[in-house]
Amino acid sequence: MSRRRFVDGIRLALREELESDPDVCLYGEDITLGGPFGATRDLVDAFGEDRIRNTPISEATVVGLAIGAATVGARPVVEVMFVDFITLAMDQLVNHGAKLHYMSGGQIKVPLTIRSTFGIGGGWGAHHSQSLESWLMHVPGLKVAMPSCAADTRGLLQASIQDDSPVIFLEHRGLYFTSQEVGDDDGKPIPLGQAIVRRTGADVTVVALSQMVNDALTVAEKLATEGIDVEVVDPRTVAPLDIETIVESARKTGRVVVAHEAVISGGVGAEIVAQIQREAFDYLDAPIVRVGAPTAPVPAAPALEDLFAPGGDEIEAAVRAVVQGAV
Amino acid sequence: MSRRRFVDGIRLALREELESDPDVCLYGEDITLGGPFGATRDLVDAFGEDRIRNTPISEATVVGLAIGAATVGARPVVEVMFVDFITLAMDQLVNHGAKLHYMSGGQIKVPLTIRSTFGIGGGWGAHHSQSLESWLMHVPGLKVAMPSCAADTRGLLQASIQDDSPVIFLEHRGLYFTSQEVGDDDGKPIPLGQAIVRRTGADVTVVALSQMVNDALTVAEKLATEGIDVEVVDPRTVAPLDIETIVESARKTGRVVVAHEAVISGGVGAEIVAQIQREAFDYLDAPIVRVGAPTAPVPAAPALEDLFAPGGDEIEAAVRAVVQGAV
Amino acid sequence: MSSASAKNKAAAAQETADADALRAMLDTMWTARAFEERASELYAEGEIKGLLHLGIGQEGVSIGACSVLDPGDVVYGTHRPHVHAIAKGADITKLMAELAGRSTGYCGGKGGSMHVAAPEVGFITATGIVAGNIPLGLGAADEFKRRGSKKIAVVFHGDGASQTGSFHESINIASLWKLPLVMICENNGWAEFTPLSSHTNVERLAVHAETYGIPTVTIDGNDAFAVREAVAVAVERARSGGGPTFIECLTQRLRGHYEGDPGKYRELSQLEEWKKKDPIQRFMVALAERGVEFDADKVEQAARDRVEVAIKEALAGPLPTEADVASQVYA
Amino acid sequence: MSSASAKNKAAAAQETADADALRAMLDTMWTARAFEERASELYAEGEIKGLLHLGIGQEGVSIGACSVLDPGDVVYGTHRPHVHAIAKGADITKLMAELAGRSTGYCGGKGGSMHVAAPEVGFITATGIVAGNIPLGLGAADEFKRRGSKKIAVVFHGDGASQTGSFHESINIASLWKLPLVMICENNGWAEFTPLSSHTNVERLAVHAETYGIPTVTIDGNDAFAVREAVAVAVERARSGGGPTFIECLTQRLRGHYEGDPGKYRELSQLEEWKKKDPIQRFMVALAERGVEFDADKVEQAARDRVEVAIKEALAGPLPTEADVASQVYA
Ligand SMILES: Cc1ncc(C[n+]2csc(CCOP(=O)(O)OP(=O)(O)O)c2C)c(N)n1
Ligand SMILES: Cc1ncc(C[n+]2csc(CCOP(=O)(O)OP(=O)(O)O)c2C)c(N)n1
Ligand SMILES: [Mg+2]
Ligand SMILES: [Mg+2]
Repeated sequence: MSRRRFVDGIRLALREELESDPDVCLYGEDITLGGPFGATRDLVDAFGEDRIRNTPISEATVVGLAIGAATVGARPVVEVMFVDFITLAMDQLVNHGAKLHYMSGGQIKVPLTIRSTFGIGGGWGAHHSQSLESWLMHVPGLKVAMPSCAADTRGLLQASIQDDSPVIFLEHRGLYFTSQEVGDDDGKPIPLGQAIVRRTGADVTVVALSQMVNDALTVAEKLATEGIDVEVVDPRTVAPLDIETIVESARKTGRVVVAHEAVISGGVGAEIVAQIQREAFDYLDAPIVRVGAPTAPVPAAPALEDLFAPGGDEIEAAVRAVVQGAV
Repeated sequence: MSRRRFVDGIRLALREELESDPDVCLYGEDITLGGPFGATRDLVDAFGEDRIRNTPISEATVVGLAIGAATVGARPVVEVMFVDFITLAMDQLVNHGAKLHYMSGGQIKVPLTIRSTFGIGGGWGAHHSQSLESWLMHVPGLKVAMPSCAADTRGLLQASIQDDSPVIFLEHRGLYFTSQEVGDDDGKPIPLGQAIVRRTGADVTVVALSQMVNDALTVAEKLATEGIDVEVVDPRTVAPLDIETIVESARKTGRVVVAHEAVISGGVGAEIVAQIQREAFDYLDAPIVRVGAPTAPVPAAPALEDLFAPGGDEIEAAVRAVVQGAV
Repeated sequence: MSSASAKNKAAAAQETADADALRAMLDTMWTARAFEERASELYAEGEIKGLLHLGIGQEGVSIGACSVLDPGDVVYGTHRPHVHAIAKGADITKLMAELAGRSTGYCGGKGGSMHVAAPEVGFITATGIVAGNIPLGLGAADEFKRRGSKKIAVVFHGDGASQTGSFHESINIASLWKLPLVMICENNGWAEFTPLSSHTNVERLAVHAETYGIPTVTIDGNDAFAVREAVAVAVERARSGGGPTFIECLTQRLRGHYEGDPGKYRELSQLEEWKKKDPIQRFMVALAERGVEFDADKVEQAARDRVEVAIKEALAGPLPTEADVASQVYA
Repeated sequence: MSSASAKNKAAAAQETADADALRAMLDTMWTARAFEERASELYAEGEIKGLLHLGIGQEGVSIGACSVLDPGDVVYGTHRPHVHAIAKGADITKLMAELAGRSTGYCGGKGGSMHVAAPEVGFITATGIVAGNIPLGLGAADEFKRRGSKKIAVVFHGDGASQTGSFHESINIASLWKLPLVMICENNGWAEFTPLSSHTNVERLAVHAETYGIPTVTIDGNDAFAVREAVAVAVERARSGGGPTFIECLTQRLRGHYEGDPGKYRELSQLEEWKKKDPIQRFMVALAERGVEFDADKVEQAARDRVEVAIKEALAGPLPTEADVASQVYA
């Protein structure tokens, strides 16, 4: 067992895929200089400017041209610096990237990966802190990965790039320079659509996305000392969503909390709740509780941001409420 | 009681607001010629080209400039021809329109209305048939109206234009040239955030959006002959969502179906289910069932489109399943 | 054999080849015309549904352009894509079947008119989003360049598309990366019901290319010869690493924006004027002037016959079924 | 009094007014400089958090420009907005309080540096989205025109913004509708860590305005006089119904892209060169040449003192609380 930084998982996977598949190429702003967080550092030296393409500030067209390149055989990886900027490229992503395979009756493939950072932290304000995975989950044809640790950035990114469908790969800014343990199966692509039970527990299930997985694990350890046995499920990808693993856990514990950093209203949590209540109706001992951001843009002031951001405290409170039936 | 066409409700409201408030102005493609569906017909004659502005095909900038006009006192109404094209304007809408009031600490107001058609029908294919209300509901700061009848197009559109926050007003293409009854309170703005019970019933609640309300009412009449008493709730706006009215109905009937035309996964239905199961957990006799589109782009071929589009048949099947406990 | 007579023979062979190519263009023009005229009728009869944008009157542009493309080159079309697809060699039976929503259509009926795709002949896709195809073609060109391939990419777009952000972002990148892209503007003077002058103060759209130092010409798009020649230069430039070209083709659509458009915004009195400029008629005159032999009636009739056969086969095709509704969502 | 002496008097009064205006500009330049230098320190100390983009070295552009605006005119700034806001008259205490996340900040701490708004002085908003403010200013100009108001709108944007679709869509519409808009490009040659030449083949960004027949000049943006004069012409044009102007100001940022940027991509050896072109120093030389009297040390010190007072008051302000988190979402 060794430890690795989240960002290094990304760099590793990019390098590996660039090495093993000549069709892989990268597009993004400042990526020949490593991008703002260093995820693409040094790649241009090894693979050249034709494959590591610095682009102008033209997100809509850059996503579109990556799709176009994909339609003639490329396997492009686009870095959209912040997922907040993906709003500029939604037409290309949704109307072409996601739909071309279906609209063409299977004639065209779009093996595109879009990497983008997201998440709250550092007081960066409402244009650099959003979580938009629920939009993407609602778009048929897209896959959406949300790694929670360094091993997964590597394995899920490998799988995303190798996948023949467009995948949006969402990297939480707050995880970038944290380190996690890397297991023995490190280096193998992790299939998209397979949740993982990060901690088994008998009393209550916490389904958590990305950074919230780590918060959930911390809460679980704490509550274990009080005799509350928390199971933590990490879906890893929200599209496809491995609902079987989630429902299995819900049936076992009968109590569920769903946690993500996105705004609660219309978030991925709603979809997970809707599916659980349908598939595990008779097993539930309490209403499912969601943890997420309030219905507001992300404030810039650190004092507000702290209050705004959902995290361990909110998960803990929700778990207690669900366990005590005090929902 | 008289009848009115859906589109005429829109025209009436636009005319009334243009007449009563000199700050109101319209932007859109071809709108001086009435737009593709005639909603703005003749308005330029009455109000001139400064207030009824034909725009180039520049959706991102047109939404942005309407927001800018709003920041200095205008009350603009933008027609985005199909909601599929709002994908081009998501940055301006989400990052500026929805957030400026909050980000400025309340200094700036954005009394913007965006009208856009949506929905399946006629074999128009995957770029002219989407439903994207769940994206919009997930954006703090936006209101989202989905009228189901001519009286509501008038009253909700009046309220939308008068509202000091940005409102997205979603008009189902399939309703445009249908007529509905208009009641005695016609002509008054309908407050945003007030659901309406379209039909009272004791056995099962159908929460339906836009065109699906009419499908639900038809199903209700049919099932009444079999002794199944269906209550139909029309939220009218999905943000704000009048969850009280919905939960009250759910508590009464104990059985709920939620129906919309959007893709089920990540749709507004998920949010409604998540809230109901939380607020009416002990009252539910069966899992809540969602009716919506499958996870696929909208196909063009009429044969496929018919199979794809959710409607009365799907609602009926869901109601029967919920009532019989055969979910 | 003397070298002079060998040269003569080669020249004669070339002339025959050219004449064949030109006759093939005429065939294609009539095929497209007959196809769309019949599509219009089938639409009126309810055999075809959806939004149908016809290119009747604009055939000179894409058929002229595609006549100098290789099979491996790729084309990205617009919401008015039938002529583009036929120009690139699409099978008219599969195309008609697609319009008619049959499972035997190019896309199994999933795409319909506006999203038809025939990648097997290099017509990668059409789009319902104005200018949406421009970045796509740009990306294909970038991929060809990266691979060191000799293939090139062509995008067609309307005058209305030239006020979109994507157009401008794309043309900048095409110039910056010197991509093998040919941008062909079908400037028919209208975007839906609004004339170009109400959408921009720019009179010659070619100006946008000049900004970036991209070679550009504005030509008569109803003169298929002129288009063919201008595009040949552009294709040669692109193939040899000389980068993009922008070609503005002035043309007219002889039909409404879409089938069913009452067309009240245009002076229909001018319709007769426009018809005089019909690209097919003009191409036949030009062929005759160049001594290329053909039998006008036969060519037209043969095209109409081909289209009838295609329609018959297309409409006999099966409808897609439940199993198709949610298939092919993921690759 | 003879009419000649009246004229002399008027001229003298005008000269005094001008001198006062120029001295005010110098005050503002020093205020902005002192404000940002201290903001940088406070950032290093952790008193300010977030993403901080400083305009040090670029003061000549927006302070020159805003010196000829009326209070009722409006400005839309970029992600590098402090100088823009101060130029338009923003209160530096409220501005500093906003950067420091205090509830006494302009936005109660909700906006922070990148989304600061001071509409009370006509600085409507900044934005974290490159080019996002351009359509906003365009819309304000349209609203002013519709109302028959004499107000005008100004947008600042960087060279990097000129490769965005919004820039091009906006400039087309500004020209088409002849709007009272002044677009001022702060061309500092860099977008983050990438030079302009890697983002476009266009050398003079003013070319984009020429395409649309929009009056345009490229000027030395570090010469606040030149900016003031060019913008005065543009403002007069806009106010009198003459439509938009595009002004390309060549400038340099003397700091990293953001605070914390190691800046390895630039030749730091040139920093001394750039500093010689410091707009404040140059403005003082120019003032002296024109015989405008001022005490350089005093002016600078007064500005630094003002900033210290502002900081003290700003940091003494209360932090926002739970009640603020989800308030002001809807208007
Ligand atoms: C992004 C977008 N906005 C609006 C439309 C509606 N629309 C369809 S065709 C068209 C006009 C296009 O004009 P032009 O590009 O000149 O092509 P033409 O129809 O003349 O061939 C418009 C506005 C669309 N399809 N996509
Ligand atoms: C739409 C968008 N894409 C990318 C970014 C990240 N970003 C922030 S500033 C910047 C460079 C902007 O360059 P320029 O417009 O020249 O302004 P400058 O920073 O030089 O003042 C970039 C790419 C962003 N904020 N918004
Ligand atoms: Mg046109
Ligand atoms: Mg710059």
